[in-house]
Amino acid sequence: MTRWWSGEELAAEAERLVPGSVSKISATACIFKAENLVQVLSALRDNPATNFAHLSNLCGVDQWDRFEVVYHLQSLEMNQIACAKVEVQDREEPSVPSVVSIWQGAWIQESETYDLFGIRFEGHPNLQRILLWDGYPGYPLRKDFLSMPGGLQPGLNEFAGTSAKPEPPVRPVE
Amino acid sequence: MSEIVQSEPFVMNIGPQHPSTHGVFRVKATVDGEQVVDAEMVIGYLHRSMEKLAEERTYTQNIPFTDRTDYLSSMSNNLGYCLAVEKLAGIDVPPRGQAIRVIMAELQRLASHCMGAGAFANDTGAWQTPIMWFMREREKILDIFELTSGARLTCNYMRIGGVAFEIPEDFEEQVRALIGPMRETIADGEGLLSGNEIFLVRARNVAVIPPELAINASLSGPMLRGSGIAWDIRKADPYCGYEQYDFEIPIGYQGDAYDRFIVRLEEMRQSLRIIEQALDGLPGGPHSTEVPLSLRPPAGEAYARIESPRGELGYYLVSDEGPSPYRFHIRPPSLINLSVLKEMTVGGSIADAIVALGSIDIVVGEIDR
Amino acid sequence: MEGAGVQIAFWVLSVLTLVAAGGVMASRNLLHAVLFLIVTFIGVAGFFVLLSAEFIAMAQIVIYVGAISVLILFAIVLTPQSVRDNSETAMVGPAILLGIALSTIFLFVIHDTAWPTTNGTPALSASALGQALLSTWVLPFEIASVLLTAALVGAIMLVRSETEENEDVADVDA
Amino acid sequence: MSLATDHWYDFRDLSNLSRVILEGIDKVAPYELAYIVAPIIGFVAAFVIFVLPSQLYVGVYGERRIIGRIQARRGPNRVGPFGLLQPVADAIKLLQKEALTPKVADKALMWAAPVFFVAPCVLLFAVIPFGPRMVFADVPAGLIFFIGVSGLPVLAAFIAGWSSNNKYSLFGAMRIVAMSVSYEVPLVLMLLCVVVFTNSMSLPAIVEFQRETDLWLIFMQPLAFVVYFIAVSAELNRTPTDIAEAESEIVAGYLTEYSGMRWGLFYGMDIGYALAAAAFASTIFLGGWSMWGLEQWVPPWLIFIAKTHLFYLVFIWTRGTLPRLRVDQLMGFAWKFLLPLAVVNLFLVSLERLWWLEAGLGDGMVFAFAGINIVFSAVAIFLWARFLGYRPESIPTRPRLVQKAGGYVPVEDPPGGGK
Repeated sequence: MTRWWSGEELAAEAERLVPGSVSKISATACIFKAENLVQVLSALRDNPATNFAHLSNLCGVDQWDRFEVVYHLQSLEMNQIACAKVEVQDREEPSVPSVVSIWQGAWIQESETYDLFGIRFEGHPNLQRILLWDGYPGYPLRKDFLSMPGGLQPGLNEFAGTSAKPEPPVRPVE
Repeated sequence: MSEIVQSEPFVMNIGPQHPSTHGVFRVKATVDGEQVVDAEMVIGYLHRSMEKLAEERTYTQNIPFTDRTDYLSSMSNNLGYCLAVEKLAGIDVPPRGQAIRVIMAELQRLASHCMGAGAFANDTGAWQTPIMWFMREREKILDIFELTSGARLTCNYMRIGGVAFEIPEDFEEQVRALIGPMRETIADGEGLLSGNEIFLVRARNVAVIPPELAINASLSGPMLRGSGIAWDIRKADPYCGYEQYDFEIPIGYQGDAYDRFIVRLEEMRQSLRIIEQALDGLPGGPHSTEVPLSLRPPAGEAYARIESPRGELGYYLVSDEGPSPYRFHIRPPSLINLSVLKEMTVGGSIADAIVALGSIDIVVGEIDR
Repeated sequence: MEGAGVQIAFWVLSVLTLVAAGGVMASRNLLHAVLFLIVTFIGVAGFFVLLSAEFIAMAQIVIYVGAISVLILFAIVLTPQSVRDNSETAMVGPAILLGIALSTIFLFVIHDTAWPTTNGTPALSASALGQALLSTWVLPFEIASVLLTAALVGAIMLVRSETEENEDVADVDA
Repeated sequence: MSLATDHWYDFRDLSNLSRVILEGIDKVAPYELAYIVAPIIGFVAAFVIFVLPSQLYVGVYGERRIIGRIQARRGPNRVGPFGLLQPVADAIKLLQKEALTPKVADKALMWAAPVFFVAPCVLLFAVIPFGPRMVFADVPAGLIFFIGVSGLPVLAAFIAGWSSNNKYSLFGAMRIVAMSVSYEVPLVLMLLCVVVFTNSMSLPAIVEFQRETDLWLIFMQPLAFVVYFIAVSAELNRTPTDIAEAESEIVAGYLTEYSGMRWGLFYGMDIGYALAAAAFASTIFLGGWSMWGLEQWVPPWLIFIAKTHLFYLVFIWTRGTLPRLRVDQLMGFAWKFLLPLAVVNLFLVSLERLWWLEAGLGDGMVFAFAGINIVFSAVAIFLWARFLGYRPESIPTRPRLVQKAGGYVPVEDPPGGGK
């Protein structure tokens, strides 16, 4: 069975390798500081105890006040997986160091995250929109991409038909 | 003297409409004569923004979307998504549901590999014959899917907590009737291609991926196993009770297109073994747990992955206790396997590039989502 | 050969050959010129047939249409676009002079040659030709072979790339 | 072969019938009318005995049916009984379709290319002996004629590819020219072996040689037959070597921009050239119209057409079975494999012929030569392939199997050492 690392375990290992790299710890993930992200991730890859040579997954999450970039690191030899995160507060020009230098497999996922979230990955060799065309207005996976009239946001807050209030009319977005 | 006779590199578009791109996928290949000197992929022709759409629908409503990502293996996609939601909400699946899921996922792997191996043979120029043989078997599998779920391609069969319906009465009989002919067809395809001198020179030592690169580039599935890396999530991180079944991981020798092809064929044999074992030990009981229709998983995140026919298919879900996922991310194996496209194609000829692309076994619906 | 059919064939072939030959000179597109040249070759082969020299006619088609024109096509396709087409050139004056001189010589030769006519069909069979080549004309035949071999080797030397040469040097050293 | 009668109802030689018709016309009408009637007779005869059964029913319908059979599907079976009217339906469909010309194409050349492609195909059949006296033009050097004329469609295909102004088409055009240049060499050398052995360049004489010795040249020159088959399928773009039209790589090669009946002409004439090559092969290697005395009882032209169709079936079979070679591998195969074998074979054949002539041996000697040549061909092919590094047994056809997931599993026994 794969060993799923908890946030604390990963944080402890990362602190041992690169002191001062951890910013926050959650139950499932360890949140690193952006400034030494590349350093700690490459240390985690090369360290024989962690050996996270395979970047399983990379994606972004829009948490309204911040963007998270989620990395699922995997070791094929040790059969273990851990979740690392990095947070960006800046919504105008979000920027995260790129990990393409550590894992080549990151470039396509970073491009996709840039395309859909607008997070710039510093050091990415060829950062451009891959799914949408150049000049597409906005970044679709941001939560404020389709702000509806009346300040409503996309996503269900309640199940259809259970609301006491009448549903607001949906008009095309300007 | 070579500067007297020289050729100018020019850009050749392979795709979006091309017989060998398996969908609307485009490779901008810079070629010098017949040699590819640069290759760049252009994707997004089939982008439907599923990750955004999923944020506005309930967890159950999202299952049909997953059908339409990798339309050649909808059962696997259903399964991956349902596993992620179950992990997020802490739902257990009864043993019968798990066994049915395993049978369905393995049948889907067979169907998908039939298409993948056949299309690869087509790309090497074995004009239609292997793919037709494999398609004949695939049709039988799709018939079983139709019998069970009512649909052939977009099955929408898995549900959170189990499967949608009980399997029909003659299901087991039909699946058992399929196994023998399928074995024969695999052996036929192997006899037609694996020892064929032309096929060998076309596929061997073409698009070689060394194991270091395969791991570093996050490859998965037959791409990873072809390079000689023993990695199969069904073994490494068993889900749906895969640990009960006896099967082996096929791995290649040097990571070329030929290795990926023979790995796919062997995987089909192993899938047949799993199906036989699952049918033999099909437990009774309910096929799924009762899950409230208005499912509101606790806040948190979950990443679940399965071994889909194309590799590691992951679903990353974030919940904010709402009725719909706060974030819905698919880790598409086809897209990430494409990250070595340049390494595979540059330096070879156009014909090799086609073989390389065919050996990835891409599905554009999954790449673009 | 006598008869109206032969007369008609002669005039048709003449018009075809001459028009095509004019096309070779007049066409701006070099590829069109080559295609006109092929038509000219075929017309000449037709003349050989009219002269009851079927073997020569077939040799004409095999060698000129099948081999030489393909060679010219290769040469054109492998030439960079800029110098390919039959554009204006500063050599128009000398070319006209040369043309006039050549036509003068041809007209002179045609005028001065006594054209003997014969009624019997000439015995120009393939076996007679072979006998002649390998007995009377054996020395020119062999010299031509050596010349062609030299040309072949020279052509191979011309198109070798530098990497191939380096490989060969390495082979010799090893 | 001496035919028993010259009566018009002796269908063993159809020239009797046409001669009787022409003589009848001569009696009642002016002499010049024969010039008009003769081509009509020839056209009808060619259509009924060759074009209809071969071009339409073996080439279009049969190929699709047989390939369908190979591919576990039905093939055309809707139009008419057993789908027999499918070629007609195809032709009607193609005639209705618009023949598109791209804006940037060289319009004149694009229009002319199908015409150039069709004409030589008709010429090719002029020298093929369908029966003892059934040959349109008995040219003394019919073999050279065939080689020369069969080189012309390559130019037409080049024109088609170039004038389309499409990169795929240009690739197809360059590939077909390069391939034709490469494969003409072993092809001609091997036919030279045949010429040396039979001491003739006339196709009826070669058939006569095989009839007299009661042994087909496929047994006397097996290597020549194999090389001829490979080379001609390369020149004709049949599947193991169809790199000029490689559907999965360059879409349709030089035909990418063609549509409608212009494409139909190329398609039909592709079949026509394959049939011509099959007819030529049955003439040269399979004994032509002779069949060990059977030609006295069965019309020889039927024997000949049956052999042609049989040879064409091999084309269909390979098309339904084999993958396609890469262009550089194909060229390398011609120059490295076929050419040395051809030269060695030519040397051997010349020695045999010289010995035969000098020692004044009888016709029975051909059986000894056949034995020698069959053994030589097998040994030469095997040894030369081994010398060039052909080691099929060293290549694993099954992957390794492991029980436990983990990292990289090194290969203990490196397979093959590469090829």
